[in-house]
Amino acid sequence: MNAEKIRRDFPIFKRRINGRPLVFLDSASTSQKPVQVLDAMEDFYRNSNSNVHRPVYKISEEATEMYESAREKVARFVGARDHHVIFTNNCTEAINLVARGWAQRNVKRGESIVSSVMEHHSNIVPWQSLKGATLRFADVGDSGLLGDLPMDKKTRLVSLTHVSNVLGTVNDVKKIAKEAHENGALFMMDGAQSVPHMKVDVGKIGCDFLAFSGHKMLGPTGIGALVVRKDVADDMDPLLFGSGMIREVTLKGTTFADAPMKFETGTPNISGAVGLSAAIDYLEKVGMRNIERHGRSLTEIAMRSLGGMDKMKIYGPRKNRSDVLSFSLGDAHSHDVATILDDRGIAVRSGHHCAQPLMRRFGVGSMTRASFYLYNTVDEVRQLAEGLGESARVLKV
Amino acid sequence: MNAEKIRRDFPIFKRRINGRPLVFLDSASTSQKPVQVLDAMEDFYRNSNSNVHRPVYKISEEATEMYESAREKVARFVGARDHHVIFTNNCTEAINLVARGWAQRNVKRGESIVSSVMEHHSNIVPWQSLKGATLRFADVGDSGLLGDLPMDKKTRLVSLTHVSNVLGTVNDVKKIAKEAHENGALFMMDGAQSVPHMKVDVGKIGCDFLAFSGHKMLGPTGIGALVVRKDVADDMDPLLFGSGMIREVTLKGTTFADAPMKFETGTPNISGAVGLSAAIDYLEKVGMRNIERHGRSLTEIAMRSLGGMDKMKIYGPRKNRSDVLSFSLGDAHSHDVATILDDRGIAVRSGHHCAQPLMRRFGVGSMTRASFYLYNTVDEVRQLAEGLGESARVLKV
Amino acid sequence: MSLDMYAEEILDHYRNPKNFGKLDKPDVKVRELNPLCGDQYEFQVKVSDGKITDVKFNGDGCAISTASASILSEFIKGKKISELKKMEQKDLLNLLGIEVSPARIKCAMLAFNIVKKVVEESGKKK
Amino acid sequence: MSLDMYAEEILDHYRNPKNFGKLDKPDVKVRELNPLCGDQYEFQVKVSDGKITDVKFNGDGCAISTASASILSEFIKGKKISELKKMEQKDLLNLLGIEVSPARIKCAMLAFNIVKKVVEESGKKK
Ligand SMILES: Cc1ncc(COP(=O)(O)O)c(C=O)c1O
Ligand SMILES: Cc1ncc(COP(=O)(O)O)c(C=O)c1O
Repeated sequence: MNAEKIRRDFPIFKRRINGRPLVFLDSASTSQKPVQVLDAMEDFYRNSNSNVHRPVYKISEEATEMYESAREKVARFVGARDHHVIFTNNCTEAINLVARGWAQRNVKRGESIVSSVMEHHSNIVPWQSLKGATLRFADVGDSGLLGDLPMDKKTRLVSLTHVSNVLGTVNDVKKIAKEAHENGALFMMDGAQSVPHMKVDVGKIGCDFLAFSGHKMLGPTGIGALVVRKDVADDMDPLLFGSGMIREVTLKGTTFADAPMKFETGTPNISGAVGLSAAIDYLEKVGMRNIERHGRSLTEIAMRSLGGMDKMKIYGPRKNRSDVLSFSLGDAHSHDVATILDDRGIAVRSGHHCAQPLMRRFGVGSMTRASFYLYNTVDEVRQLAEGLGESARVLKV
Repeated sequence: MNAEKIRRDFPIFKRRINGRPLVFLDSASTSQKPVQVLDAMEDFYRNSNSNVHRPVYKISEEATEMYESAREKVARFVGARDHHVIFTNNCTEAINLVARGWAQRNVKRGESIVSSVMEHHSNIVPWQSLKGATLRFADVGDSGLLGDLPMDKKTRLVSLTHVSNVLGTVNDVKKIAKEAHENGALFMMDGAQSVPHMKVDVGKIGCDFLAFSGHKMLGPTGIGALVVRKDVADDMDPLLFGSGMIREVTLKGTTFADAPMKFETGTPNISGAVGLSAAIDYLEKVGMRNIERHGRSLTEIAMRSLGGMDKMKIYGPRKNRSDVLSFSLGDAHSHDVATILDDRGIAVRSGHHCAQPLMRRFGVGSMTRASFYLYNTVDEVRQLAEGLGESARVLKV
Repeated sequence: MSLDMYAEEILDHYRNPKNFGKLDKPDVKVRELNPLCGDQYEFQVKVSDGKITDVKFNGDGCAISTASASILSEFIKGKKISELKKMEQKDLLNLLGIEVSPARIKCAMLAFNIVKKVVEESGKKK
Repeated sequence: MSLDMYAEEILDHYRNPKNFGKLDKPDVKVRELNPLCGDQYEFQVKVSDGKITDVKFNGDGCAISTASASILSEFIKGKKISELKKMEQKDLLNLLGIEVSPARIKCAMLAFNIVKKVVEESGKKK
């Protein structure tokens, strides 16, 4: 894998910030897009743009075929055989569909849902919004590893992230799925940070639900997916109601279409699905194993070079971690560090990373985070370290 | 307004179907996109792509500015001053937000919601999904005009379409809003078919809620909006829960952000908003009055030329109608008519148009529908009439 | 060219469908709807000695779905259930004798799916 | 260049904020959070004769928001409430004496918004 060559497919890297090339270290928030993805969407709009699902004329036949084959591609990409793929707006909406569609109906008062302190808000707030169910949180150790799951026979659902968007922790989801199933609970996996960065196979892991977003995996904004076991989907209500998800509508009432249609309503984000499909092609051409290896290797280099800095605190496990790296530079505020890095064209994220419970767990208000992807280079890691040196000087850390 | 000149901005019109130019008469389903809209999205992805709302670095500043100025542009476009603009996936999701977020909380058992027989499924099924509220339907007359509203002091919400997507009927929404308010009810307007085709001003009409989709107004798929009166929004729950819509998250519970953020969660469709903003620029440059006049004039020409055909039945009002035209050609099935037209590159819609109650009202299973927009020409109307002549011959009508 | 779908024979079946109507006391009946377009048919059959001895269908749809229903009704009448169980999509397409465009394949398959269910139900009737 | 925001004076206020802490029995206190970043401050003041006679603030945030809070606390101390009511965003930006980048304007404005509320509440205390 050659990151220098890959970069050439990403037009944004021609961009200059304050006269310097953009060093984009915020892919965990959203990834950049290769020209192949942009071209696929252009092509759709220039040649086949039309609505789907009720096609009679040629271009709507094409649009339907493009939309449905994107669905099949997503299914293959995550190893979904006994699972439906439901397109959503993003990962967050996918989790809401599980909360509102499945949990509301299947988790009774006194029964519990297990989540954790390392979750993204999108995997916490939907469960809090449910009436009846008790919400339990697994803790996180000082080293960033997931603690024991507070599970018992009344647990109906375990909803955990595969990879922490802050700590880079890679949870042992196969073991968790097994444990959940042994307790009679289902396992919902937040794949927002894993699906873009490593090979994820819902069959092998044993996910009953998998949620993720296209925009973090080279795809466009506005498209995500919920992958759900087919027999579980039979036991699920729709989250949204309207056209497309119906079988027959009368003034008295409505019968619903079969899954996955039942769970998608209104005109879908067709170009979004087309773009996501092209993104998967791109990822598969590079190879998920290569992408994972590259990300881990950059992270190791970054840990070594940042780890040597004065007053630098790095969060998360030392080993077996994904390609996000959060840290604090002395008592400097993450916003100030990020602003000084931005001056050199280095884009990192600052703030609470939509993980306030985790911030509280580590006794901080915010962290600075660098995250890597297939287009990042060792030289960019070096620039990050240099920029942090300057941040320390400017902020008198 | 010069449709021939406008067409040149729409790359899809270079497309050939069976060796003939595409005659696209299905804009009521989804519109084609001008190069200006495609370029705006490209530009976003090539230069500023990043996540919004928590910006510290340069390109995320730009992305946030683009996303939020799209929101302001939508607000201006529909005359929203005392209203918030909430971005959604499409019109259907916007209506669901009203159902789940406002009506679920404010319409008590025994109180009613008034809709009509001419509504799109997306303005029927969300209300059916509510528990408690009674749903009442205004009828539609033989001429396609809306009947009396079954309203009383227990009516809390009147939810009607501005323009019928089948009959082209333009409802007197200003009067309806007034009537609703006099009864102490709110007025929700489905603007899916009006906002793209005429000047809509929520202030002047007196809408409490307005829902519409970007993809029907030259914008991309995956973006729509709910426009909601600010004080009404104070009385509304979110539809979806997660990141972005929060103020503070703890393991015990969550406080929400202010509107409109409270009603949008997860990473939004940023490029979708950017595309919609460019679409509004395009529409405003051509001028909404011109677009409306052009559509009405093509519709009149079509009514005259189709009206003269043997065994042709045209649905909807004779006068004061928008630019959709539904009809039956003898006992021929709409799919067969559409297929024969498609053979000549003419794209029309067939089927129930997501309006099964209306089909039943007119005693048919389906209709054929031609719909016009700013890029359609008189010559295309002529081709439609010719194609229908051939359909009659082939199908032995 | 999609126009080729409207062959003389297809239109004949459409204008004058075979076995259209209802049976007196059917042993099996199956009704199905294509939710995308609202087309729907009901098939009714009589079963005896492992055979479909009589068949009628009713309902409403386009030329392609009607012709498909009509042709299938002719095809299954008098046939052994065990034989009909082996029927595949491509057999129907052969029977139709036209090239069905991808947009219309669902129309053609509506009656096929109904007949498959009819056969299955009939099998249970002994 | 955003680096220019980190002027000597700003960093001094950040490292050694003025009026940091709590008052014994404040007449008014207002706490605000920037939900986008989690930064938050509480301002406490004593009011008498239509004047802010004492002020302390506490909380946590970045250099820009801390400096802004510190500078504002100095500015309002001893001032007439009627005068403070006229204070606008641009007055704060003048006080800060730096060019705040659009990305960080919310940081600067957190304390400003709190102080606006403090002034309003104090007005009611007369
Ligand atoms: C009147 C009306 N309402 C609602 C909708 C639903 O729009 P969308 O599919 O974009 O959600 C449509 C689209 O066909 C419509 O015509
Ligand atoms: C672990 C995790 N879950 C969920 C999400 C939410 O994704 P989206 O904003 O695309 O809905 C994110 C995105 O930051 C994430 O990192």
